[in-house]
Amino acid sequence: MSRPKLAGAANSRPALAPELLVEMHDLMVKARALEERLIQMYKQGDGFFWIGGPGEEAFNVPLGLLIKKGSGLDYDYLHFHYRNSATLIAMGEDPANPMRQMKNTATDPYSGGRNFAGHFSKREWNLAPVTSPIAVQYSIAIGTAYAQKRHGGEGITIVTGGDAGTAEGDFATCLVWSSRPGNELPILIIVTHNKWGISTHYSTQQGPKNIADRATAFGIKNKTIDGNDAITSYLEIKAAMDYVRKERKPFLLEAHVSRLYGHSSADGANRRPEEEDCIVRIEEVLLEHGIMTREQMDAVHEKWQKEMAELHRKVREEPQPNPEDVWKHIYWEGEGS
Amino acid sequence: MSRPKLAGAANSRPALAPELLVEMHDLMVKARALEERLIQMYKQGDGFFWIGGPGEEAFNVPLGLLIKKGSGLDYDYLHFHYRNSATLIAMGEDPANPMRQMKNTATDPYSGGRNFAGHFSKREWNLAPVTSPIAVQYSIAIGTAYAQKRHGGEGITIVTGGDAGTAEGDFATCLVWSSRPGNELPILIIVTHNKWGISTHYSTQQGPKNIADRATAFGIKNKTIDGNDAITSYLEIKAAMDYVRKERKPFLLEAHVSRLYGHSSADGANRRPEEEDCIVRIEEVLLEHGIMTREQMDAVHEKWQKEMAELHRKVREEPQPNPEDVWKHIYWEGEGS
Amino acid sequence: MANMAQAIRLALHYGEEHLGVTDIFGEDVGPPLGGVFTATQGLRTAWNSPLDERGIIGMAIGLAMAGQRPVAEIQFADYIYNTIDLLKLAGNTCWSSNGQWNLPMVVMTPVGAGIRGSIYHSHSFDAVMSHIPGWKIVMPATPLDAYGLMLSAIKDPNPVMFLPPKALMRHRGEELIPGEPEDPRELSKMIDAPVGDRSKWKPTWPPVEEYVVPIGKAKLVRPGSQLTVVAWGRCVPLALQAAKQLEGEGIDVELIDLRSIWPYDWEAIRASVEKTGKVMFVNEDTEVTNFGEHLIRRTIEELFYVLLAPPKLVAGKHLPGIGLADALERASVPQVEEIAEAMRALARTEP
Amino acid sequence: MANMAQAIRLALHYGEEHLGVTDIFGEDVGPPLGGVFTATQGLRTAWNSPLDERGIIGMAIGLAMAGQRPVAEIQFADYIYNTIDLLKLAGNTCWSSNGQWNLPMVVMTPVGAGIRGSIYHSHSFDAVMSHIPGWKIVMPATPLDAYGLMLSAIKDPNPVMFLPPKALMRHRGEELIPGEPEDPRELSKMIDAPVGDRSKWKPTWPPVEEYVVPIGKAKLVRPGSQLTVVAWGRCVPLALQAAKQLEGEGIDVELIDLRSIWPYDWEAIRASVEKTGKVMFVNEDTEVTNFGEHLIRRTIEELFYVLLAPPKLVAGKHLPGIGLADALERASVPQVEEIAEAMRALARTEP
Ligand SMILES: Cc1ncc(C[n+]2csc(CCOP(=O)(O)OP(=O)(O)O)c2C)c(N)n1
Ligand SMILES: Cc1ncc(C[n+]2csc(CCOP(=O)(O)OP(=O)(O)O)c2C)c(N)n1
Ligand SMILES: [Mg+2]
Ligand SMILES: [Mg+2]
Repeated sequence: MSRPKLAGAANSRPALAPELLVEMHDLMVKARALEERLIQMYKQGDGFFWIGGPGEEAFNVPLGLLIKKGSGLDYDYLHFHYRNSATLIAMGEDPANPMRQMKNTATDPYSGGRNFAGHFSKREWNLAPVTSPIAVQYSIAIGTAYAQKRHGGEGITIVTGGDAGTAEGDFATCLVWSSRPGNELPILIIVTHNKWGISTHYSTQQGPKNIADRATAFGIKNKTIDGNDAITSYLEIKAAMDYVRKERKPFLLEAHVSRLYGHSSADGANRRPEEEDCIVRIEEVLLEHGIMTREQMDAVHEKWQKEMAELHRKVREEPQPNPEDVWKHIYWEGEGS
Repeated sequence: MSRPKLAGAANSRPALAPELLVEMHDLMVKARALEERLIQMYKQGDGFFWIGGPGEEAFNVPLGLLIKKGSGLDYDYLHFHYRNSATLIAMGEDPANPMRQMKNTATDPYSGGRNFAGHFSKREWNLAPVTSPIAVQYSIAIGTAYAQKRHGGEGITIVTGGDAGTAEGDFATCLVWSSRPGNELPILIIVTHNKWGISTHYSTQQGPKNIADRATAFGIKNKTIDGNDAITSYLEIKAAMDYVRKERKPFLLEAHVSRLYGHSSADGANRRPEEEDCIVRIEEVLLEHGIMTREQMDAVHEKWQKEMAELHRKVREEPQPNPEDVWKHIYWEGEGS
Repeated sequence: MANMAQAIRLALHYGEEHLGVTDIFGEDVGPPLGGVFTATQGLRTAWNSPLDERGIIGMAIGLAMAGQRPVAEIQFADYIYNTIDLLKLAGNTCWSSNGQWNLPMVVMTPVGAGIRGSIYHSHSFDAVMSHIPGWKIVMPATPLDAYGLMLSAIKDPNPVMFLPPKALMRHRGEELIPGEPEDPRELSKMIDAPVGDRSKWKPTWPPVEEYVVPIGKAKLVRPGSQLTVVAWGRCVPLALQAAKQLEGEGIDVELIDLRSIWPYDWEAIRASVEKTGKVMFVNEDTEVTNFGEHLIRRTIEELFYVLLAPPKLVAGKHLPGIGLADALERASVPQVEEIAEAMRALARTEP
Repeated sequence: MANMAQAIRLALHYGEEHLGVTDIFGEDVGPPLGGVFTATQGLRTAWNSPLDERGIIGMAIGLAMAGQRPVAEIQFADYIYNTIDLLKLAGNTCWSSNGQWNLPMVVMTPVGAGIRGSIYHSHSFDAVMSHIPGWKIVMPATPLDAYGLMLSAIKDPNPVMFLPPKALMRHRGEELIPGEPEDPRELSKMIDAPVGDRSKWKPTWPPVEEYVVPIGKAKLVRPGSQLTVVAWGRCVPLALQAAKQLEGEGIDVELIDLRSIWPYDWEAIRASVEKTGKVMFVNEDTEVTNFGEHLIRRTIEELFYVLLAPPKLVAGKHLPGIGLADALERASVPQVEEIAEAMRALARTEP
């Protein structure tokens, strides 16, 4: 049995407290276990289609931890794309819910069995419905950000999307509207750059060396970071968020991440060995600094895999929607608005 | 009667030959006289709506002179907006034709009395139909440019549009598609920046100090120039065009220009004294360098005003379209394609 | 008597002051212009946007998500066609989220021909819009209806598309908006921005009152016994003129202004057709896959056996655009004569 | 026997080699994927574009202006809705320029439900498209028709919208494309890209021949005497199944596959309705302002007095989306049973 290395043995201490690293690791592994379970559900016929975020945990978990979670203008508004499961897990979401959506059960709290996996929506957390059309969230996010600009306080708007989608006009719309002179918006514009749009490599389609550079002409602060490094991610997201919260101005953060199981079930949802695994990366740090042992980490993996398998069994038994449900919620059925 | 000053009396010689300056002046005045006549036509009830380019002559005339005019891939493809009359005049267009469109006669060669003033189209000159929807020409121009990239030679694509319109996603589309790695397009992307979109000032809506800066992130060469200076315009258009023709790569040229008669007849089409007049500017140079006298220049104005009045009288008599003409040209009626 | 642009302005003012409207925005909507049709002059919450229709609709959706009540304008319906995906999204957000999110937003965009607007200031939008579920869609034909429908649109917790006909924007109504001064010159002095420098101008608002035209309720414009004509937007006054022409010929037309495209007042149509046995639908959108064709289908489905003649559609011709020249425009969208002729033919049809 | 994806691929190959096609492009259209439905694998002129539908349509228009012959793909029709303004522009360019410019371009975009595609992989597009003048619009229901219609689309000097039904992409036809090998396994070996590394793969093209399905010509799928059913796209095989079910009940259905939405084969519809006196239109687009309603209007206008029953529409429900769960999808778009039931009801109707 290996023992933790002495903390002093490492070159320099990690920039984040050990407890936080242990928590982040736990959430990253949990999120990964969820996604791997979702893929398994697909492969076992417990769902028609899988798309999700395995490979983005090092970025998406700290993002979730740093979000000001709640409802209304004082909290962060979230306009995510379909790879943000780890952010939800870090925010405390019950992993049974993504499974419900995967299996399109009537109990799916995001869409009632209507939408694809990864298409979250949670109004109590200001989480806008994830949309299938790529990049439209960039055009919509300016609206919540504008309301928050007027409202003041510390609530901000956070929007995420992929690299290929920045070719859509909506991404430019976001830059234009976020930087109107005198109306600069408190918006954190995120691009998770995994180098791919389905089968098409970024380098074959887009000229910008860094996508973040596109913000410069608009006077929008920006940075490109290694999103596979959980510590870097945490620190850079925090710095960017602090700026947006305090200055009430936009920031564009581009994070390089991995697409660990390909695009979606449409291209097989199999592990891609050529992609770097951010969990391996944080585990190296944890090991090197003697924060966790291999055994401890293995136990974390086991715990969550077991938990996910159990949840899967439970969700499998939940009811499917009824045909007449299609007529519900065409218009608002709630109180007031 | 004043005499030309001796050329030597000026501080330094203009960077363009006197003959060219005289020609440019002549064309600028001719284009201005055309636009002022079009406005008069509107005010006299010989047309329902006026929009056009008075105030952009110092930029648009040299543009017209430098275009490789003709039909097919070896010549320049032109995707203009509705303020490019001076470019057409410099290319040798008969000013009766814009008047025909103003009066929506059946003889209007651009649209057969169907479209607004300034909405030119001339296939023999590779001049694509000017569209009313702002900025869509930026999304279309990439197509002719791509064909020319493949074809080789010296033909390029030229697209123009206004400052406000750069907020549309189509402008970003143009930047993205013009700079695809390995597929950089031979396209001269022009923005004529008059600071206004109808009643809305640029400075209230857009962050970029120079619109041209937006090209930088894409690796697209770019420059912002004073488009009210005819000599600067000529030299900078030529430099940009030479680059695009030879290197087969994109260039974004932003030119500051004046909107001398407001946006359109919708806001009165009256002379705006606060806007600089580029003809006054070139005339100062011509005078200062003794290239033309005030009298000679006055004669030019008079000549073209008279000519335009005559053309107006002629066009006024031309027939209007017939009701059944609406059914023509829904589909291609020509030979082949 | 306010014209339609003024009526909309008054409704938006009422909305700002009493119904929680937070943002009235779009291209040239704020000062100094106050909208290309002056419909947003002097409003407290009006502001100018970048020239970007996708941003405008996206902003409206986002504002609505954040609990605001926006009224967004697309300057002309002709320029809304690059936002259809966002309109569809606004229409499916409540449904897709299984009822979690609602979007209390209004989009206003002037529609139709009749202003010598040529190809890109003449588009109708009711046909395409009616094919987008999740929205409510209204189209006033009088200033008072514009006022009352705008109030309903603002109050509705769902996205509402408000389609004022361009050609009617300057038409004066015959009814006073509650609270409006009797003399239109007085109204103009109070709320129309001056020509020239407006930087110091402020409107004086008349104390307009709540007046609601419920969404989904048609209006009987003219009762009649021989045939039913259902029109909307600019075609309402045209059909009314035609109906009046026909009076002298002994043809008695019942004219219904649909006012709401979706949901629409089927009961009003049904009751009238059951009485007359003959029906004609009139609108200026192009005629292929036209909303009037939906109404014909429904009529056929539910009223086939009371019909005394085949239902008729009078609509815009299936053409790529509306030409600028007078003859071209007149040949493209319904004119009084064409409507009157169709009424005559329908009246004459023997079962 | 090729499936529809293969048939399209063969047609595009024929187009590249014999009809001057210069560019086949769109998201993931080029190597390595060759299209999300494999319809563009191995083609010489296929290339990948940025993820930008507006750029794709703009590029196609520009290429066509420059004398090229592009076939542009929008990956799913669900994602074409931010380009409607550009589609309208493509449709009015010839008309607006008074006949100067023509745009020989094809846009291909897979439509419809039936692949468990949830809200954004289930959209139909024929209704909205049919409301855009200046285009021709085709929708194949079999691989051979896909082949023949694509050849027509490529040859046409005007913009043509090619709408293959997603759910039929992998369906094998019953007819051979001229020049296609008899054994589908042989065809697959020749033209289907291998799983795994494709960087060195090249297709071996069978010597397919010119075979044209004229735009505007419907197909009689099944002759019958009692009622006419006009369907298109995925509803053709569904209606055929339903018709076969009804054989045993003594109901004799004539089934017409419209194939071209615009221009459409009115003569075929007219002749059949004159024979049967009863007609039903079946398609999966949502039912309000649906192209089938246009056909009903025309039927009513021209054939009212030969009708023995009110014409019927069977179409998608007017819902904001198609839900992922089986029950939701089945409740939203026409299924065999619903079509059969509608046929029964129509057959039973007594005049
Ligand atoms: C508007 C639109 N076009 C096309 C698609 C099909 N599509 C789904 S994901 C995808 C690639 C997205 O790539 P990127 O933006 O880099 O995000 P990633 O999936 O890599 O996270 C495409 C083309 C879509 N969903 N929406
Ligand atoms: C898509 C679209 N939206 C709105 C309009 C209405 N409109 C016509 S011109 C104009 C302003 C254009 O400003 P800019 O791009 O700066 O060009 P300029 O007129 O100043 O040359 C607007 C908003 C339009 N024609 N097209
Ligand atoms: Mg990506
Ligand atoms: Mg401008």
